[in-house]
Order: sequence, then structure tokens, then C-alpha cells
Amino acid sequence: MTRTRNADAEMIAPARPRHELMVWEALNLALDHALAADDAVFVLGEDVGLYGGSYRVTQGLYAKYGEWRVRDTPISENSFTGLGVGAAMVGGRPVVEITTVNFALLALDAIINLAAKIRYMSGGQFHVPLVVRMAGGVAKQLAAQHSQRLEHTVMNVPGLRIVAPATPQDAYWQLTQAVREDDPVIVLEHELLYFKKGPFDIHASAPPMHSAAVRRPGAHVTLIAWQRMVDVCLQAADELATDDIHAEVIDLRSLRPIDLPLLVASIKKTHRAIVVEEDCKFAGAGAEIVAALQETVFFELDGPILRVAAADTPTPYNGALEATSIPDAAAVVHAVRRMVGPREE
Amino acid sequence: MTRTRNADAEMIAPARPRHELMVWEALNLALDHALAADDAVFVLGEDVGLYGGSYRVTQGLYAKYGEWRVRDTPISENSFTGLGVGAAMVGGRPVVEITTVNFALLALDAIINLAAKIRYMSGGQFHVPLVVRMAGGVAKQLAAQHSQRLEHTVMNVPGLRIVAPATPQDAYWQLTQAVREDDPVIVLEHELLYFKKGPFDIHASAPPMHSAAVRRPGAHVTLIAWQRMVDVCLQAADELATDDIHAEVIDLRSLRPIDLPLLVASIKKTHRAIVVEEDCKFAGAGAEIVAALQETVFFELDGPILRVAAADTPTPYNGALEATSIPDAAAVVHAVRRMVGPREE
Amino acid sequence: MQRDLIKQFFYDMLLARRFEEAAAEQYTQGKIAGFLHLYPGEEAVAVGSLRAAEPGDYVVTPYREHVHALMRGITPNAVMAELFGRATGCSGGYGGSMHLFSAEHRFLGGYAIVGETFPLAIGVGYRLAMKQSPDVVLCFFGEGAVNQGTFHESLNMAALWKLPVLFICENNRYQIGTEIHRNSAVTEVYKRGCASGVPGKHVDGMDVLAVHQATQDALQHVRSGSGPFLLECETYRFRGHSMADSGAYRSALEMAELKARDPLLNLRNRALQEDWISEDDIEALFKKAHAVVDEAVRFAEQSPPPTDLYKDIYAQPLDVYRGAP
Amino acid sequence: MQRDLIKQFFYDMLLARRFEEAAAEQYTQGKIAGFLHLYPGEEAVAVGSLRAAEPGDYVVTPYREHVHALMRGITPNAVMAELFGRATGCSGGYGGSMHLFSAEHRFLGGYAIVGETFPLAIGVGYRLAMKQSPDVVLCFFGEGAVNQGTFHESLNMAALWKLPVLFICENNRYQIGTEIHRNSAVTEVYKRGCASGVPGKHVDGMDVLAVHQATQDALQHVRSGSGPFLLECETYRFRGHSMADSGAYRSALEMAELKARDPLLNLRNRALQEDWISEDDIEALFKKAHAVVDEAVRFAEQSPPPTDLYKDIYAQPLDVYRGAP
Ligand SMILES: Cc1ncc(C[n+]2csc(CCOP(=O)(O)OP(=O)(O)O)c2C)c(N)n1
Ligand SMILES: Cc1ncc(C[n+]2csc(CCOP(=O)(O)OP(=O)(O)O)c2C)c(N)n1
Ligand SMILES: [Mg+2]
Ligand SMILES: [Mg+2]
Repeated sequence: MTRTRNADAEMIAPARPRHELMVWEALNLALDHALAADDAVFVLGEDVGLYGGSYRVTQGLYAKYGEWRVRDTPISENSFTGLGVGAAMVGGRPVVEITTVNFALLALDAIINLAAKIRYMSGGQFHVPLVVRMAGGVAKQLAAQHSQRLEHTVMNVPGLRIVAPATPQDAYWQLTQAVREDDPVIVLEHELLYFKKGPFDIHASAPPMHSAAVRRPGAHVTLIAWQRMVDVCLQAADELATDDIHAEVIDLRSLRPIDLPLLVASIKKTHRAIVVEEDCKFAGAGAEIVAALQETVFFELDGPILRVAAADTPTPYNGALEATSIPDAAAVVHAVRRMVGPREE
Repeated sequence: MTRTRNADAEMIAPARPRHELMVWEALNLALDHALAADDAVFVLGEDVGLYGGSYRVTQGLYAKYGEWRVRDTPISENSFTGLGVGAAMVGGRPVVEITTVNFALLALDAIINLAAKIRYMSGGQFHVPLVVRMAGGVAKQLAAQHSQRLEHTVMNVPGLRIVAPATPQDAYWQLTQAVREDDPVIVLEHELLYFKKGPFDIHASAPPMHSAAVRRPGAHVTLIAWQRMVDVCLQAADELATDDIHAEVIDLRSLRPIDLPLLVASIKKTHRAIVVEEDCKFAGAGAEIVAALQETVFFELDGPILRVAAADTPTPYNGALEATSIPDAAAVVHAVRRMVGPREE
Repeated sequence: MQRDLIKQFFYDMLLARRFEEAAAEQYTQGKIAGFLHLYPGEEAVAVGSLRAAEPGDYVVTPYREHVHALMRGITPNAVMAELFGRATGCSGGYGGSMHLFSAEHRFLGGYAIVGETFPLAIGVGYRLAMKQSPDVVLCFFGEGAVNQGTFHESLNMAALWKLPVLFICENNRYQIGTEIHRNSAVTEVYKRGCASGVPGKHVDGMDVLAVHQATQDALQHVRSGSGPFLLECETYRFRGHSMADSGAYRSALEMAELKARDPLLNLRNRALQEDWISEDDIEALFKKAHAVVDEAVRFAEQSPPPTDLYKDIYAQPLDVYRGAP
Repeated sequence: MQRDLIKQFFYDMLLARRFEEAAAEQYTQGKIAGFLHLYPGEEAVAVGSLRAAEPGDYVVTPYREHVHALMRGITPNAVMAELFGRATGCSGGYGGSMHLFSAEHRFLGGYAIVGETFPLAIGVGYRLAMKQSPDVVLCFFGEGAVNQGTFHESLNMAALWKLPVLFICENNRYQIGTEIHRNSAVTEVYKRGCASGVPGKHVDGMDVLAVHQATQDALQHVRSGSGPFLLECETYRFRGHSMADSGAYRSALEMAELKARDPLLNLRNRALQEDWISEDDIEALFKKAHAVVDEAVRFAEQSPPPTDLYKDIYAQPLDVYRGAP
């Protein structure tokens, strides 16, 4: 038995094709395929092996690929992420799981000072095909230290790519693409999306990793979101439609780079835009999207681009207060109504 | 001798009043006064004691106040910053020096997950009167790992205050105010400003810690900057004035909160604005300023708010390339000219 | 051994056990949410160690800290109300299970990021040393936290400056689903202070009397100005890591073996045998614990929630878009 | 001892010394900028250890790494050109003194953030172990870096999974201006692997032969699959921490004492005494080293600068405002 063996056993995911998967299952399938396809791929993180992952994403992989390809780590975020960087420099293709972005604050040196910069500093001699998966967002009363969002921090870092899938299909596609990419890729997952079910077609061909997608076309206002906020916007759009306000909902899918052309095309049609984000408003990810858009389409706009974002507070434990701290469909509807004004037939 | 003794000796700074100081001297004076005024204040960081500080800021303090008040630490950024948080919770008023923001990536858990959140998580029972001083920016060929900017990361964190002095007078005022503040305050210094000389009046009374300042009035365009970019803007304004373009230069001084009213007042006059920043453009600090402004003064604007910012690259070692990676006066002049168009008498 | 002390220990552990059972029940009923990490099996550690501390001492703990809070005198009402997210909770409903605080009791919070208690504790210790205070700080953490860099960094500073910190490892063998020998090259935690010269000792964490004695000795060392000490208490958690974990990675045999060493059972048998306590005493203490916890649940349920999202972010309310004043 | 080996060591150290002196001169003349950390006094460590490594081995170092690069076969021209920031430099002028790289020589870079070499090295070691490769990785770091959490975290993982990593501490007593006993509770660095069970050894880092022998032994341990090893080389830097530091915090007495133990002087005297080398040999090697370094400076000076700010940020050029494709 070599330490890099591929399992000949069948895939972990059910043998018969499935047309619906949960996000965690899609990620699991992507990892399974990646591990099977390339000996250099390995997965590491806390409880990813024997235990099967805190959000089940790595379930079954340890039994199938063995401990050298699916490695349980001690609680040492900075060092096991840095381990990923070192391994990636010498031909490995590590997929590091940092259980949540909250712990990634301990690993930012490895991500920002190492992974993102080594190609450049070395004059292009070394590449870092590292994937760092991590879950973020506000979940259910996990309180201040476990409810952070980290988009804004990683977005600012040249050398990183960042994807943020909102559906099982994208989760599969984008994680698969990320593992094949020769640059470090951050895969931002969302704690509340893991158990979201959605349509899945293993044979469908993937769009580019960083393209955005129109999830619902509309003529009156462009709603720009990613991760869980896409669903919030779709819900808001449903409600607005009953009022004959038609919102175009765009799933950004990628946060570095961003697909500005697609946003621009939408705004040229709607002349109004709102960025809906779970990040705190002040200096959150949405700020860049607004700043870039107003620079590009200022004269197409009927008015300022707004942000519906999380409140600028730490996240409180109390459930009712927590709910008021992040955007919901009602907040989006309210913002759109204010922006669009009353519509008559 | 008690471990918290105040030195009775005279201040380190020269006895006779001085009307000009360098930034490091102003910071040194502020620390000296703070240590003398309050037993609870102590300074800690790498080489701040016996060695006198990598940028001289703590020079002379160790001899005067002893090792318990001016503490040399091991290279353990996360833990000595966390030490500051713990001490602050029980009545200490620590001033932590993280030599440069590049090393602060190791200490973000202490800053973001602890310092910023403890007051809120504890229902207001504990406060964290912690000051974290750190130097950032692009200096002279320090290469990718030593040229980072961290504004965007800390700005997004509720619970933190952030000041960014550009002059010796502000350095003295804002550090003094920071030490007296009951919230955690990040003092962002700039490596190239330490040896900048400027007017200093110890008797002048300080404006609020977070207010912005008009450094040069002008009617045609508002230039918004902080730290070293203020000087770049002033230089650009000089040059533009020869063309009869009058730029209003605003020194933001504070990055959380930001003094939006002052910016708004300026734009109501000029109808044009450019944010000039040393942060990388994509998702840098400027994005928030642009986003907030366009939301507030959209209908006052003649066109989009622009950003003159650092290139979205890691910082190269080569000096000429490095210079092209960050804004200079010529870049600001160019952007203003494009925005304002040719002016006739 | 004084009979009163034994009774106290026994009541403490009964209260602890009952409190956690009630919390689990309330969680299952949806009254408590978020991550809930319970303590059954480990009671002897918090009870034995904290009953050896002085009221002036400070305590810093991770997220599995309900019992520590109770032992420091925070009322069951205030702790339960916090789990319910109510304004009467010890953190006003803002912290929840993982973030219990009480300034009055020098209880400096539960923290949810593994490894954070080390730097915080040395910070408190630094301030105490600076003031030459007789107080000390007790720093709790799991055996999984010892692999976090802050352990090493903080022990070094504590040793270097002889800070009055007692490091107490609650070694329950597991880091969520990963057993200690699968994450630590050295599994004798008490020896891992060697890299900083911090002396250590191992104690049976299922024996409250042993823990109490060992803590007394260790505290004497720390309080005397000799610097930090590392006390490893070997224990076991009977439940999963949190309410979200069934603990299925542990064998039935292992569970049975450890349940036979239940610290409550342990003390009960010994105390009866040595005639320190009577069956009637036990019955009375049991009833009292139940009543107190029932009352705590009632109190929590009837308490109002907090209502201000923006409370206590800063010392004074602060609008991020308005710099001055 | 083979005479050729002795000559090689002597030449290596002469080259190292001369290279660093030339770098200092060029810095003073403004041809080199940024932070420049020089190696005089420490030559025996890089020379002795790296001459014991195989060509297939990997090397990870901190920012004080010119000599390490030379010992791995990167040409003096390519290293000097990098210090000058030229396109012919071993990092194309993008890295500078602190970031030397050569894929061809398995030289995985100098890193400027203290403590980064630990995780990188175990990452390389992990990949090697996974492939069951016979190669190993040599991980360098200063004694100041041992207080960074990554040391502890990485050694634990290295020991746990028996990774083929030789940790080499260049203990030059100082962390910039702070002496080891003022930042480390345990000053015998080689013992600090105890918390992870990593065996260690101390060697006189001013004696190139001793370092060479100790490294050979340690490499045998590591290569045999027995897991990591920690080798402490006690040495001294004759200059300040970087060109910005005068080193005034050290006493003249201390300096004189250590200069008397200059590794070059050491080897020269011993080699002459044992008749391993002649005065003529020395003269010839001295001249050769000077000539090689002079040529490196000439080469660097005449080399073109890099011109593309956006080169090699990503595998393919990427516009952050244009997502697809
Ligand atoms: C830095 C960090 N990484 C990971 C986690 C997720 N996590 C929460 S508890 C835990 C296990 C901790 O084990 P141990 O220290 O032994 O404490 P125990 O829960 O057994 O009391 C982990 C990995 C976290 N909270 N913080
Ligand atoms: C994380 C981090 N903190 C601080 C610094 C600043 N710094 C650069 S070198 C150095 C001293 C390192 O000492 P040591 O590890 O002994 O290496 P030496 O320079 O003596 O070879 C410090 C503090 C840094 N580069 N990185
Ligand atoms: Mg445990
Ligand atoms: Mg050193």
C-alpha cells in the first residue's frame, strides 16, 4: 500500500445519478472525484478524517483514501494551512479545511503572507495550487466569535482567487475547478447552506469559475448578492413581483475577481442597483462592488447604489436580536420600494 | 520600588518647548506623558525596551519606567496582543506595539475576536482599553511580505476604533487620546512618516480623535486621503494650482469612524471627489469611502468618485517597479485633470 | 477531610450534573440554541479546582464553562438565563453558553476560539504581577488546545516573567472526534510545559478530592511568586462534544469503563464508606439541586430578552459614519 | 578528514564572508535597498550543515539566507543580482535579499515573517512522506523564532506523522536587540522540542566541522524515517541585526570574545596546524573568493531590471474586475 494510493472502490456518492443534492453532498462528491483523479490531491483539517468533517463534507473519504490523503490535524490553524502551502510548492495539491472563517483569523499569515505572495516573490518559479475551504456567515445563535464574515479581508489580497458558491451545482463545479487551479483559491462556504438541497446534474458543463450568474431576470432593479443572500434576494424578488416590481437577481459566485461586465450589463437595463450582503456594512465586501460600479456606470444610474447589509455590530447571541442584525427579504423589499417608488399600472 | 512606579525624573523629551518634532518624537512624548500620568499604562512589544523600539518610538522609556511598564516581548504576536487584552480587562491600560502590520496578521484573533468583541459579548461588563500601535504601508523596497496595508481588514470590525495620524501634532494628540479611550484603538502609523518633521505645539488643544481635517481648501475637487497620501495630495494640489485647479485636501485622520459630514460638506462645494489611498484598490479602505459618499451625495456629484490607489499586486522588491505600484502626486494630478477637464481662465 | 467540605463537593457536583441535564432538555425543546457544550463526567475538575481558589482570584475558561461559572458564585438563574439569551443572563443575553461573564465574580468569560484562554490569562497575570497583587488567575483549557501556538507562546511569557497563572488542562481525551494520540505527539499534557520550564503535575480528574488537593498545592506554588504551574486533570466527557455530536466515535466499552469512574459515584461511595455523609444527606442534597435548577429554568423562561442590538459595542454609542465628536 | 573537504569548507566560508562584505558595501553605496541581514560570524552553520545535505533535499530559510543560497548552488551572480533587484536575480528582482528562491536548486525561499519556515517545511515534509521519497527538508530559523507559536504547532505535527524534517536553529543569541535570556524561559533551544518529543542536540556553531558532523548524524536520523530532529547551532553575528542596526546593545567585551572564535579563523588555524592546508592554498582561495564576488557585483550592476509590475501574480494574467473567463 503506498501512501498516495487511489481507492479503486466506487465513489462514495450513491452510484445512481441523482438530480438533487445538498451542498455538503456536492462538495463531498467534488472532493471524492478530485482525490480519485489526482494522486497529488490531499485533504486536511480538524476532524476531516475519522470523524467525517464538522459539516459532513469529508464524510467517507478517510476510509476510502487513507490517512495520508485525508488527514486529521491538531488544532493548529496557522501551521496546517502553512503546511498546505509548503506541500503545494513541491507538487502537492492540498485542500485545507478551516472549519469556519472565525478560526481563519489564526491562519491569515499562511494565506496572505505565504500562499498569495510566493509566486510573485519567487519571480514565478513556484506556484501554490492550494485550496482553502472555510465556512462563514451568521448561522443560528453562534454568538459573536462564531458568526464572522471574512470576505472583505481576503478580497483585498492580490494573488488569491475567491469563490462563494450558493447552490449545490456551483459548489460541485467551483470546488472542482478550484482544485485544478494553479493559484491559491479560497472557497467561501456558508454554514447555513450545507444542508440546502438543489438541482444537480453531474453531466452539465461548468461555466468559468469566476463568472457571475443571473438567477432571475428583471427590468426594474439589479440585486447583487452571493451565498445565502442570493436566496434572500430571490425571496424578495418574488414578493416584489406581486407589486409588479421586477428585480434582476445576480449571484456573484466569485469575489476575486468579480464579474463586473455582467453587473454592468444588468444596470444598463435597470438603472438601479442594490448590493445585498451578510458582511457588516462598513468596509464590507459590498463597498468594493458599489465603488467599482459607480465608477463604471455612474451615468446610467437613476440614483445611488444602495447596500442592504449586516448591522455594524458584533453578533448577539439572543436569537431575535441576531435576526435583526442581518438582512432578510423584508429589508430588501423595503429598500427596493424606497428606491423604485410606488409603481402604478 | 514598586513595579508600577512613576518616574519622578523629568520627561524624556527635551525640557524646553519645541516647535517642531518628528512623528516618532511626538509618539514618544505621548507615551512618556501617558506613562507618567497613569500607573495603569504600560507599553509592550518586541524590542520596545532596552533597544528603544525599531522606529525609536519607545526610546528612553525603559530606563525611565522600568521593565514592568515597558516590556520587551518574545516574538509571539498573537499572545502578547492577547496579553494586552487580558490586562486591559482587569484595569491595565496596555499600549501594544506590533512593529509592523505585516506581523499583525498573526495577531488578528486577539484584535478581532477578543479586543473588539469582549465588551459586547459580556453585556458591557468588561471594557478593553487597549491601544495597538502598528506601522504599515509601502516603505523602501521592503518587498511583498513587509509592505502590506491593513486598513480594510480592521475597518470592518465593530468594536474597534482606528486612527491614522499624518502629522507629528496628530500623532501626539491621537495617541494621547487613544490611551485615554475605554475602547480598543488601533493606531495605524506609517513607516515612512516616522522621520517626517512638522510643527508641534504642546499647548494646542486637540480636536476630537475621529474628526477629519481640511489641510488645504479648494473649490474644484475634493481629495480624500490619510497618512502619507495626504502629503502626496498636497503636492498634487500645489501643482494643480499652477493650472488654476484648486483641490481641497482632506486628511481623514480616522478610519473607524469616518467623518462623513466633513467630506459631504466639501463635496457639496466641489461636486467632485477622488480618494487617494496606498491600500490596493480592489476592496481597499477607499471602497467604503466611495460607497458611503455616493450613497449620501450622489445628486451633488458631477461624475463618479474615483480612486487613485495602489496597484492590485504584491509589492515587488525592485525599486522602480515598487514606485509604480503606489500613487504619487503625478498620478493624482493626472486623475484630477481627467476629471476636471481643461480649465480656461 | 471535613465533612462540610465533602458535602459541599457532593452538592456542587450534583448541581453541576443536574444543571447540564436541564440545559440539554431545554436545548432539545428549542429554548436554548447555538453551540451547547456540556460537562457531565468532568465535574470533579471544575468543582475540585475552583473550590480551592480564593474569591479574589480570576478565572478564564473556554466555551464548556457553565459549571465553572456556578462554582465562582454566579447564580444558576443567571447562567440559565444566559443560555436562554435573556437580559437577566450573566452576559445580558449577548454572550450565550460559550460566553459567560461576571465582573463581580472576576469571571472573565468563556471563549469560543480554541487557545484564547492562554494569552488572556497571562494578561491578567501580568497586571496582577505589575501591581504585586496576592491574587492569581486560573486558566482552563482542553487537551486539544495545547496544540495551538498560543499555549507555547503564553507559557513562555508566563515562565519568563514569573506570572501568577495556574494553567489547568481538562484532558477529556477528545478534540471533538479526534483522540489525543491522533493529534498530540506527547500525550502527557503536564509534561508539555517543558519547552518553557513550566512545572507540571498529573491528577486523576475523576476524583474531586485529588483535584482539590492538587490545586491547593499548585496555587500555593503560583501564589508564592514562583511562577506558573501546569496541572493536568485527566477526565472524560460522557456526552458528545456538543449537542450536535452523538459521540459515536467512542466505543461502548470505553464509555462503560469511564462511566464506572463517574466522579459523582466515586465521591458518593467513598463518602458513604468513610461515613462522611449519610443516605439522607444525599437525598436532601439531590432534592436541593433539582429544586435550584428547576427554579433556574423557570427564572430563565420568565425573563425578558435584551432589546438593543447596539448596546455596549463601544463605551459610548458611536456612529461609524460620523467621526466627530 | 579529507583535505578536499576542508578546502571546500574554507573556500565556502571565505566566499560567504566576502559576499556579505560586498553586499554591505553595495548597500552603503545605495545599490541595494530594503532590509539587508548579513551573515558574518555565522558561516559555519550554513556551510557545515548544507554541505552535509544531498542535492535532492529541500531548504527553507528565513531572511538571512544569502549564504544558504550560495551553498545550494545558486550562483553568486544570481544572488547578488537579486539583491540589486535585477531581472537576472534568482527571484527575478521581485524578491530581494529576504526572498531568494530557486526551483532548480530546491531552494524554497527566504521568508521575512519570523516563524514561517516551520509550517512550510512540514508541508514539504508531508509531501515527501506521502510520496515515500528519500529526500528530506532542512528548515532553518533563529532562536527568536522558537517563541513563535508555529514552532510548537509544526514540531508537533512533524513528530506525530514522522515527517522528514531537520530543524536547524541558528542561535546567534539575539532577536534584534533582545538577548535570548530576556525572551526565552528555556535558553537551551535544542531541548525545546521536548513538548513534542522531538529529539535535539546542541553543537558549536562556530566550528564548521562539528556542524557538518552533527548534521550528517541528524540527517541520517531524519532520512531513516525516524521523524524530525532539532539541531541547535550556537553561533554569533558579528554585525548588527540588519544594515539599519549598529548592534550597540552588545558589549565590546562580548564582541571581542566571540570574534576570537571566528569560524574562519577557527578552521584556518586548525587546518594549518593539522597540515590539511597550506598558506599558499589559503592565499589562492582568498583570491578566488574575491574574484568571484567582484564578478558578481559587476554582473549585478550590468543586469537589466524587471519591467512588468503585473508578472506572475497568478498563473494566468487576471483582471480583478472581469470575472469570466
Ligand atoms: C481555533 C479553533 N479551531 C477550531 C475550533 C472548533 N472546535 C471547537 S471545540 C474543539 C475541540 C477542542 O478540544 P479540547 O481543547 O480538548 O476541548 P474540549 O472540547 O474537549 O473540552 C474544536 C476543534 C475552535 N473553536 N477554535
Ligand atoms: C512575525 C514577525 N515579528 C517580528 C518581526 C521583526 N523581526 C525581524 S527579524 C527579528 C528577530 C529574529 O530573531 P531570530 O529568530 O533570532 O533570527 P536572527 O535575526 O537572529 O537570525 C524580528 C523580531 C518579523 N519579521 N516577523
Ligand atoms: Mg478535549
Ligand atoms: Mg537570533
